[in-house]
Amino acid sequence: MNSKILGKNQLTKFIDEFIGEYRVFAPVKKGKIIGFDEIASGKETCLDFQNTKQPPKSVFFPQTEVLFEYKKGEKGLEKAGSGDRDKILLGMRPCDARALVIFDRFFSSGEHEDLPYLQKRERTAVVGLACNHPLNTCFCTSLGGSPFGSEGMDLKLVDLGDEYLVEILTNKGEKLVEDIKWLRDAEESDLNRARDLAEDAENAMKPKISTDGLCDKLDGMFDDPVWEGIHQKCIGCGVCSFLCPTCWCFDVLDEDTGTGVKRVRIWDTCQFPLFTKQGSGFNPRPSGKERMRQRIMHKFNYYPKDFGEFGCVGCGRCVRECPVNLDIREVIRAVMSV
Amino acid sequence: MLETLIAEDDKEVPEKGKSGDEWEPKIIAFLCNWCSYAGADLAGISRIQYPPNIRVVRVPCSARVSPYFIIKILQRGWDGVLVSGCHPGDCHYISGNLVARRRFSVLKDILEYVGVEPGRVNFSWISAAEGERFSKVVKEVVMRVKALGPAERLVKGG
Amino acid sequence: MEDLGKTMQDVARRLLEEGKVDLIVGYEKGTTPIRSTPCFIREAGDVQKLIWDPTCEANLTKYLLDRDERIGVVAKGCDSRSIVVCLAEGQIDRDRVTIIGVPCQGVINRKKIEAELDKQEVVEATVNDEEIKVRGEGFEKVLPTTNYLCDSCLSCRHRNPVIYDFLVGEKVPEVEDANDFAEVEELESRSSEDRWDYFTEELGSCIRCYACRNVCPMCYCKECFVDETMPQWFGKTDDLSDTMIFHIVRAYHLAGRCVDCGACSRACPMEINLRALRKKAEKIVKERFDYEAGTDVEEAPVLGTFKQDDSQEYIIK
Amino acid sequence: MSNPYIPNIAVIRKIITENAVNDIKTFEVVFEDPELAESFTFNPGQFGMVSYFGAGECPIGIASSPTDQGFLQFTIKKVGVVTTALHNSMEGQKIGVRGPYGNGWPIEAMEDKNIVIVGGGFAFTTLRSLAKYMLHDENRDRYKDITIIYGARNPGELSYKYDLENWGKRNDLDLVITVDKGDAEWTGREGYVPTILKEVSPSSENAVAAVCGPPVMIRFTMPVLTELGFQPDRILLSLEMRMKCGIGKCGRCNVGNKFVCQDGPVFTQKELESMPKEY
Repeated sequence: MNSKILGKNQLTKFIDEFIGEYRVFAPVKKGKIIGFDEIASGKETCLDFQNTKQPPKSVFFPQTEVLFEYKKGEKGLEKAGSGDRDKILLGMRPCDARALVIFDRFFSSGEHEDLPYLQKRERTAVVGLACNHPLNTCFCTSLGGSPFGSEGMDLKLVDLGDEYLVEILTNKGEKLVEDIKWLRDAEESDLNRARDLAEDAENAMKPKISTDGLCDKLDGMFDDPVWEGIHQKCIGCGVCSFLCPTCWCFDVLDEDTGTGVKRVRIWDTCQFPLFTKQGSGFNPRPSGKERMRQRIMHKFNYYPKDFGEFGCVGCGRCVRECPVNLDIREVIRAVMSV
Repeated sequence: MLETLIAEDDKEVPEKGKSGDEWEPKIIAFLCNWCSYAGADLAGISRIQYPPNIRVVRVPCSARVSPYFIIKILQRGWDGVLVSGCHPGDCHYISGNLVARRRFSVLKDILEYVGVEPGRVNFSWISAAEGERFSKVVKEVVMRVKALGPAERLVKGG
Repeated sequence: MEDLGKTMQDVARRLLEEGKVDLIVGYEKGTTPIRSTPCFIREAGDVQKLIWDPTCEANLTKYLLDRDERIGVVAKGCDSRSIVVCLAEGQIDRDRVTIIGVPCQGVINRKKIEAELDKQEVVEATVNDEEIKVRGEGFEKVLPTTNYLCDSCLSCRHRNPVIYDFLVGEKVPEVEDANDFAEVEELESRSSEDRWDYFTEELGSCIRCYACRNVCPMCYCKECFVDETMPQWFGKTDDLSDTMIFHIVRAYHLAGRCVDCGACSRACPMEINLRALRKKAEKIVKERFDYEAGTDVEEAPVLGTFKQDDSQEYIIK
Repeated sequence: MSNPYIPNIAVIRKIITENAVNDIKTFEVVFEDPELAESFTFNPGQFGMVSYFGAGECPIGIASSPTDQGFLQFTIKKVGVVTTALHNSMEGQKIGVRGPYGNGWPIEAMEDKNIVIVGGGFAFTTLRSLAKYMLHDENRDRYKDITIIYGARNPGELSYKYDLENWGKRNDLDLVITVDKGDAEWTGREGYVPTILKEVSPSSENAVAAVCGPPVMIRFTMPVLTELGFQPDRILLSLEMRMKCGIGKCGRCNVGNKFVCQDGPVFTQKELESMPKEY
């Protein structure tokens, strides 16, 4: 099915087609921060933004999630609600969409699939939004992504100026738009315009950081002195992990509800000392050096070894938000130049 | 000890705005063993009446009460806190109440600045001979907390 | 105007060459415009990386804690006060630290510039005490530095370092009548209900990343009260009550210790107004105990001591 | 696809105190659901995630042998929040158990080989499960001669004294018990496990060594085993890491790209040599 054209003034109408039948999540400005939130009508969102402060992972992997509840005296355990109505995630940038694919791959791997996450992910359609003006803190092209990438998307909007080109990528995407009759078909000129914009965006992201061979290089670098220099200014906070679209580590703990107990999982990060501190007090990663090494090794060596691609999509959030400006691109360059 | 007390009495923590019989606030009172606790004892011996809303926790000194106790109590849904110690100069440990005086003045102001209603957290000096005054202070605290209604702010899951 | 960066480099080079210090902790150019980043220099040859301009926002005192090397640290007015507090609390060994003081005209809060430029991204910027020249795709602007300073700097009464071994550049005039409690007073004038709504709204977006705690030189506990499990005082989820209590107790722990360097407000990714909360703790100890953090190494911590005539009007009569 | 985080309810049937200072206890638990009690199978060396509702969950090696029908045993030392809650509970207490997780000792690959078990302190739990499995009548003949070297700090710290007694009487087993420091009544051997291992010096010919104990014991035992001629792929180690999910998802128990809860906890010395030294 060929692409459609959606006028910018019709965006609200387009979104309102889905409200009611779907739960629609889109970028919303709350105070000073733009983030993904459920919207009740099309006019609550605006697609004129660079990227959200927090990635959309919290829609499927919320910061605090109840796994089950145990009520005193009752038999068995009350399972947390499973996925409800179908969901649409609108206005997701290519890097975040690609991050969801990486997330899915890990959480469905191994003997035990992560049901709570996968159930929420199952009934979701992703309507991406291409990046006409990538930020210069973005580096998705250095890691196999692209500002006009469509991996992980069902539909992709391309901002042509006063209209959006609606590219249909999967049959789930096709089902979304097939009964919206008022969308007109895209002409050749629209497609060419989109291709030019794609090229401009791609060129705007030169020079790329070279990452080929990074995974194998890291194999021999576990005890390399370069780590000593890299971690020095890191204060060990959770900003880079909590804002990262491909960080999924979590902690599991019990919360007392007065009438029973809820088992809850919350975001955690390998940068916190308690992450690996054992009951005996021994900690295999006692200082910031081991913890920073773990984060870099996991994204650029361990994950690629198991799943064949980097565990980072180059969205640049950790570069922009790190309180001490510890730039992961500099870390990659330092490792590559050893 | 404190943990078990909060947990064990937790079940009785009133649902918000109980209809029917008039709502009775639940207050935890930390009484310093040497003065305020003895004052309360004197009130009891002399059959002086005071409202039953307080649950007394005996502490060696008012300085033993850490800010974590007070904030955790408010978080678990109790309606008020009273910390009572010896008058300045009477402290069995010489300066316990003086250190506590600064600590609570900072804590109380920060809590009320954030929005916890004034009157939730109260402090008093009651000596071992002031049985009468103990009941007066308890009446005052219960009256203040009753005026504020059931605790909602800072209550977890509230 | 004398280039303080150059002087700082000379001081650092001499310290390293004479072997007085093993390490210089200063600022170097950041990897994104209008940003600096902490740098650790051990070789005299690298001192030219050191810079000094209004983007040098980090409080480097944090890097003096739990290190046993001899360190030369660059310190602004507020940073030097936090060194004094750390010295008073026995966390830093004075003769292991060489303080390179630098008079400061205030540091930039880049979030204010981002808000001003809205969607336009700065590609290149040159910054000095007077103005910030920013250039981006299709725009070029000159912004007066004083309009984009961090809130703490707008009402700073300690622009010159209170303690130093070397002073880079001339002392700058202090602003005596700065009322840095204006925002707190405004909030105090509101009703308890409104303040509760303000703080639940503001602190509700906290994602518990602990950047505010980990960037603060006053927060050096081996195990923070939120991480304790035996007993576990407060929950670790992002439940509103637990999150608010984390910030309330941290503000309480900062009473008489916070020097208002603004590092926590700048570090917060969710741009929460943490200053509104911790300035209240500072105001209480100033008004009630006439105590100001980080001015005198010998003075005992405010909550660690007492006076016979401390005010007690809050005690039930 | 069932939710892997939901534990099965189990009831503590019996609590056995294992050491003199009463901070190590073995909890015998039975699943509430009789069907599950019947169908639950595991290999020695695997672990379960034990939940005490309100305190949390923690990974505990299964101490009972697969040959023990209808119940599971967990030997738990009182260290943290969950273990303290368990130690304070009485028989009849409802807890949660999920698993079994981890790869466990390679009981097939160890068949018709000589087995040398080297255990130290209360980390002997999963080795006890392995020993009980191998010494069971149905399995004993599948393994050649078995040597067990088990040490503890002092006689009071020796766990499973009742098993040690029975095993002592068997003739198809070479049981060596030692303590770092004996006391008045102690008549047995005294000395650290590595030194006793050197004294006993079991032959490494067609033999496999299964080792588990505190890090200091491991550090001094490995060279002795290598000296005795054990090849790196014939030395098995069970690693201890902080765990929260037990199913390779929460990201904390990794050594290199291996998750100790999923790819381990049992690794051969050969595998460990190819993994970063971060455990």
